[in-house]
Amino acid sequence: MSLDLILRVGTKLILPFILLFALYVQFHGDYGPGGGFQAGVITAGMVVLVGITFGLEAAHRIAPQGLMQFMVPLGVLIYAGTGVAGLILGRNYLDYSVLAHDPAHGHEYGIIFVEAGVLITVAGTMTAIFYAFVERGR
Amino acid sequence: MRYLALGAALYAFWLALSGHYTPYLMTAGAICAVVCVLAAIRMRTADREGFPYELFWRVPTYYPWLAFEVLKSAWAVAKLILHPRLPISPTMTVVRGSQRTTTGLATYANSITLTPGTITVGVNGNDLTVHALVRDGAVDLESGGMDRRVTRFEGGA
Amino acid sequence: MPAPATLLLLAIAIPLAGALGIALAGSRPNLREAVTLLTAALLFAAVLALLPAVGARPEANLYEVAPGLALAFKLEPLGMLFALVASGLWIVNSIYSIGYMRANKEPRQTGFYVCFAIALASTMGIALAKNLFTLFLFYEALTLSTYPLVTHKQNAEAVRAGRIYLGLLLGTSLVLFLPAIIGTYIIAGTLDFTPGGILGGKATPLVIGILLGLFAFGIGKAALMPLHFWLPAAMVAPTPVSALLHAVAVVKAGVFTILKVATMIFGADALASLGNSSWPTIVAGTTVLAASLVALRQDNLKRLLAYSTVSQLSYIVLGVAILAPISMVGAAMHIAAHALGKITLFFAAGSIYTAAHLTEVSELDGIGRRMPWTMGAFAVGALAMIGLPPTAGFLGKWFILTGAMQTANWLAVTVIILSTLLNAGYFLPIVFRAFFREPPSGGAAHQAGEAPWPIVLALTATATGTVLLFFAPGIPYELAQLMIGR
Amino acid sequence: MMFAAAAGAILVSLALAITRAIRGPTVFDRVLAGNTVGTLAIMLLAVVGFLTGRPEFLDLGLTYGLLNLIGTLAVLKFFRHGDLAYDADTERQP
Amino acid sequence: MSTLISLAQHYNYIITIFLMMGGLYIVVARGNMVKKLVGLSIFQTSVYLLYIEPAKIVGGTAPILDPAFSIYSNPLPHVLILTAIVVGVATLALGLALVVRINEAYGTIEESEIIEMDREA
Amino acid sequence: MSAVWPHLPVLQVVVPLLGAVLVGFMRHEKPAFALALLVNWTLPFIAGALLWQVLTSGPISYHLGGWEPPWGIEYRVDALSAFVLALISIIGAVTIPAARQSINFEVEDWRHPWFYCIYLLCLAGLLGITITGDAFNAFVFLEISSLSTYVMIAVGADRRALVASFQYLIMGTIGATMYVIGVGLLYLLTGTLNMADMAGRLGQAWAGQSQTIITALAFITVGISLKLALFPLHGWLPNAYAYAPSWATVFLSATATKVAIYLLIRYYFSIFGVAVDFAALPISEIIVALSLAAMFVASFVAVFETDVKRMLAYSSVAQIGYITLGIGLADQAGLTGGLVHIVNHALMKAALFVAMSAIFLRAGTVTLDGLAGIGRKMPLTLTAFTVAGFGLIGTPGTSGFISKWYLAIGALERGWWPIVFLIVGSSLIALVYVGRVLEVAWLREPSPEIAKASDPPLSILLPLMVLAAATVYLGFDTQWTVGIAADVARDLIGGLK
Amino acid sequence: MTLAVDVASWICILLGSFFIVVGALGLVRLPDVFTRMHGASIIDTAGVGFLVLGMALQAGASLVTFKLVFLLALFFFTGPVVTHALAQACLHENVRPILAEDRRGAREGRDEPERRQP
Ligand code: NA
Ligand code: NA
Repeated sequence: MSLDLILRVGTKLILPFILLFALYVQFHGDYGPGGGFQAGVITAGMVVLVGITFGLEAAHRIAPQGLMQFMVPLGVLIYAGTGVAGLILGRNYLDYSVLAHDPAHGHEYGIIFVEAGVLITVAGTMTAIFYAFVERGR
Repeated sequence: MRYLALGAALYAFWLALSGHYTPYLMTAGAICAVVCVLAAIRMRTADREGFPYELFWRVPTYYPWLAFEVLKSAWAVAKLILHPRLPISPTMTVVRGSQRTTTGLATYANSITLTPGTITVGVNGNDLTVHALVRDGAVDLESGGMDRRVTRFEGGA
Repeated sequence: MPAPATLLLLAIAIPLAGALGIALAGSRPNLREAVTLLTAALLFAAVLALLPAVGARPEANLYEVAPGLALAFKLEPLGMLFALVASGLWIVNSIYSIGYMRANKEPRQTGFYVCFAIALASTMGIALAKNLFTLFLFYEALTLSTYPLVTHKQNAEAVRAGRIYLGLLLGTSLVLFLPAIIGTYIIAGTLDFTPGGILGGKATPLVIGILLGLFAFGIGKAALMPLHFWLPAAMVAPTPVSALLHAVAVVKAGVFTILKVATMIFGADALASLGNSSWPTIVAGTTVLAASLVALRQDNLKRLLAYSTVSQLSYIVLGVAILAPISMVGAAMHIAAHALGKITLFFAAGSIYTAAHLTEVSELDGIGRRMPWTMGAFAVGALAMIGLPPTAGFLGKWFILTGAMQTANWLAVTVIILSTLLNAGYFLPIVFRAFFREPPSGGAAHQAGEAPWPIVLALTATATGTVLLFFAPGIPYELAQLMIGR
Repeated sequence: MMFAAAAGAILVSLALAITRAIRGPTVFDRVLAGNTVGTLAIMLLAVVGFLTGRPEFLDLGLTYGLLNLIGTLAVLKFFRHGDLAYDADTERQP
Repeated sequence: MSTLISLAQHYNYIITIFLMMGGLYIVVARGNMVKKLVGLSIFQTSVYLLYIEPAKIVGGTAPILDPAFSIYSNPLPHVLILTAIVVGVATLALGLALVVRINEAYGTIEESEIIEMDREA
Repeated sequence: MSAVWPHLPVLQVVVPLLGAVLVGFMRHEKPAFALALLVNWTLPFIAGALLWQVLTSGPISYHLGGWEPPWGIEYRVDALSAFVLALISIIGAVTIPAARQSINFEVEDWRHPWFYCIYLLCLAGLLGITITGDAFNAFVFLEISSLSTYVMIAVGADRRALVASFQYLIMGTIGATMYVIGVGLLYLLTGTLNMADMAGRLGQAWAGQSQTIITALAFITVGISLKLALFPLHGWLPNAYAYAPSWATVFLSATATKVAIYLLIRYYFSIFGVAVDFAALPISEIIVALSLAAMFVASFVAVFETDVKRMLAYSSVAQIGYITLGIGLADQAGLTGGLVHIVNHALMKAALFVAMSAIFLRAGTVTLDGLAGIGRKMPLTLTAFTVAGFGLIGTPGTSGFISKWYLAIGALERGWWPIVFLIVGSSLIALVYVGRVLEVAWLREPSPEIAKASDPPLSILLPLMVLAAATVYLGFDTQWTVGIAADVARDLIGGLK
Repeated sequence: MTLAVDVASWICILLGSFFIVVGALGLVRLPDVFTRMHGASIIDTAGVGFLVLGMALQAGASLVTFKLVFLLALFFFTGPVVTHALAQACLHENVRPILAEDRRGAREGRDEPERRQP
């Protein structure tokens, strides 16, 4: 119980900021280091933190297990799919410049999609692994 | 109200981090802030304990003082560590926190831990079990100066 | 009448097709045996049809597996001789096998005939190979296809024999023969058999000597001592297999390869560069004598024959080592002579086993009265081994001896004379026992009766052949002459 | 120059912390040392970022800081309950 | 400043080598599979530092080749580091999952004991 | 068609990758297998088209995202990579039909779709390593394939599979890390990760930075050697092959190590060899020495193995020795032999392990004694095994002979004639360990345990027969092996400094 | 950037480095895990604090400063939590501190008042 007073207060305070930081990293991937992967890791990290502080049920409440498992291939699909889109539209694989009239924007959209894919996959994988470990522990 | 404040804080956080003020990123930031608030609500962290914005305006008065405390005790502990004979006298003691809210108590406990030389190793009700590197540390903690500070910060008295 | 090139390929295709047919007819023994005989006859016909074309030396180049490794066939006199002997004896051996396998109720007969056919195909491949690669290919194929025959009984002893057989033949061929081939290729840039050889003047006597050593011992089928013991070990196999090993295919393939390599890879002058009475003479000579001495002390008839084969093979190698054209001719002719003689002896041994279930020399007292045909044939074979007229054995030995005298190779001369005495020493007593000793009372010799007729027919035929070849050595002699380019 | 000195100091401290992590003796010593190593690594990132004019390393630092926290807490929770997501609300008795 | 950078790079290499050796040592010396994995992660960590400062000569003497090169052909180093980290994390996760299952199957994660059990089996 | 044509290089990797993803969504074994099969069967056509394209009109360069190299990642297909791509694709396509029965028999049900997903991922990784022209990208693909390999091994029924997988994970990761460290050094040196670009600049760097380059060379060599199980870094292989699901062993033995070998060749002949004069370094001697050690030590160990899968695994180590021997000889004939043996060994080992999977499926054992008399029960399977076995020995008429012929010629061209005897000597040891199995399988009386055993269903038998037939066919028709390999070797050696 | 600020930042960085090294030294020198926590907390607070301050001074009022502040805040909020959790875990696992004096007994046994929930 006593562990949870300090842990609880501390955690409660930073949780939303962690999530926001994750999203920040996600959207600034093309400026600083980062993008989908760290964002995914941090998001998953937040779920883990919830899990270890407030218990598995709380974690499941914000990140249902089934959803996580589904997210893993989904993310990759988005990633690869974006590349294929370039292919279908007659350019090279991973060439996003065709996704919009203006190549520059096209690239941006492409990056966004790809990063989103990465985020989904990584977050999904990490959380799923965490859940798996917890299950094992039981 | 609390949610609004949280959202505002988050958005400020975003803007501070971002540094790129393109409309695209600004809007994205806004949306993200909202998403985070919703998530916070779903996580049930957006309550008085999790986001005590009432206390924020007192922060400038408390934390500088704490920082100074930290500096002092850091220097003291540094001297201990560097002293060839390592003259430490580890001591366990219990101090009573007079705070009424969990936030306040937590702040007190953390403040103790933050200042080098003392660590809150346990919280039982309002009693904080403290481990001090030297006896004096324990003693002047018992004198309760920091306790009063925190209580004031918490907005009691 | 197909073109010679086609016939060359047919000579290999026919037995393979036969093998397939035999496998398909497996369930119906009579049909199966019919197919076997038919195949053998067809093969012999094909080979005979090739005879007129020898002078032209027809070729059949299948295709180049890789640069320098061509799968190609070419008709050479020596190969012709070997093919004739092998395919001819296959017919006889098949007849004999039918009698033997049925009489002894051997299991897995279909597999037996299939492997036999494949072995013959491999033999043809060896005989008609145009280059060392093709020869090597079929040489290994022969080893592998005869392994199941050697282990036919599938008991512990057979398995052990099989290990020795496969390990020694495959081992020597991979570790010595193959490097020799590779070395030859590197030095000469080709592997084609060429009259006069391809190594002449291309390498130092030392290298030539090393290569010769690799070939001599790498061709384990020639059973040069000390790499001979696979042959006695393989005696566990049924008699027709022994016949195949000793007369029709395997050991003959060995000495044939040695002759071929000596004449068409090294060539006379390359060998001459090694000098007279070189170590091949010594090795061959030693083998001849040692093997004869061992044979002298054998009581088991088949083992005795086995050691006799070891020594007889070394006559052929000796004929090569002497380096006189005439002795080469002798060597070539002795392939045929020994084939006929030795197969007769094995047929006889098998016949005795089938009819009287006797395997030891000491048990044969008076057996000749009961099995006159068999023992008569045995006598003829024995004479051929000793090298006395009126058997083909005499001719081969005589030519070799002449060559040895011409080149004043007294070592060889001594060896030949001594060994002749030794051969007489271990063969004549058997004949003597069989005809002039009283059969032991109540012994197996008393139940009257020869072996089944196919067996008798077969051994009579080969015995006759042994004698005929003495009076009409035309074909082999001509071929041997052609071989040395006269 | 200062940053170089700071980097040097951090490296020295890293070495010390790692020695503690290796020597233990209790697993908690290792966890403590590990956590410290994390802290120092973050500072090193920040300093090197400054040194090489790459302030974006700070984001890396923040990320690492968060993960360091979560990791440590997870490890401790695991050692305490042998179960990562031991439900807090069910833990009533001291 | 370039001397500073080269200094910092020296740190890079010192740390790199230190981490490599340390990690490798742990992997080899420890029988406990979790410890092995920890060592492995440390070993992998050494890579990250290597990729921080590209297109400069090891040991920090003057940049090689004409600078034009190092201007264009720079896949952002942090992307590489990042990828390396991803790989590292994935490996670690898989490794731990394996250890968990090994622990379930053998009841121990001490390599020597496991090998012993397998030898008996 | 014309729309697809220019994108073949990337499709070669993306098709299996997308396949893996889609399979990842599936929860049932049937559709998963069907999709895996479909994907697998498209790959040979892509690879074939690429090979044809390369042979007719020279190397292909594909720029991901349209970025010119060395800015972006380049996929580069030359004769060598096309050769290996074709090999992997074909192996996959030929063996995948045999997977279903075997996997259903050996792996828990809920894992089946998962397994095919991982398998396709592994396939994508291997193809990626072969096709990419970017050193770091190669590392990524290497790890993708490796991680999926560990999983494929770990799902083996025997608990020892877990340990084997773990040990492989440790060794493999160390290898990959060393590789990427080496790449990092080159990157620091040249500022580029594009292999061709790198090769170009190393030449200039050699003057001042030979030490660093040699260090990088050492790291990369050791790293890759760990992945390709070059003696004495082969420790992970035997258990991995022995305890992985039979079919996984088939695939891995035929492809994984081969791709690592490809990478080694790539670095030696297309990157370092171009920049550095190898004659100055003792590399050739070292590689040859290790290869010979592998050929003998591993073969000897194989002789005394009683688990036939382990025996074949050790034989793999030995056979890899033959391949690396060719690399070490680094002359026309030798390298040709090495390259040819990549294909030949892949095919014959695949055949042997498919046979083992069939035997395990039908007889439930792979121990030597367990195989007593199996030849009578599963004649076709054992016939195929026998043929491939003789390929392993290198008897003429099998593809193995061709490889060894060229290796021997290569050794003689280098003037190292004793190696010829070592080559044939080690094939003699192969004769012993193959012979042991054949003897037991054909000449012993079948034990009651295997009374009900019979040849496997066509889905396994057919691939088996095809592979065995290939072992013989490639012993005679060598235009697709020696033909291409000789050209490749000529190019590679021609490029050397 | 004026000299004054420069000097100030240098001093801060020096102090930070000093505290960091001292803390690490404490981590090594101090006798048991509890006392070592004190060493560690010097690094977490004073060491990090001064370094960040120094760097912030270098960076001036910029994005970097913000981020540095966040970094510091992170340490201030999470450092104690971790330390506390660690101490808790130690006690839970019966890792007892080496004590010169235990002053708990005197102040035990007071019933705590009901705290109203926030
Ligand atoms: Na403290
Ligand atoms: Na392999």
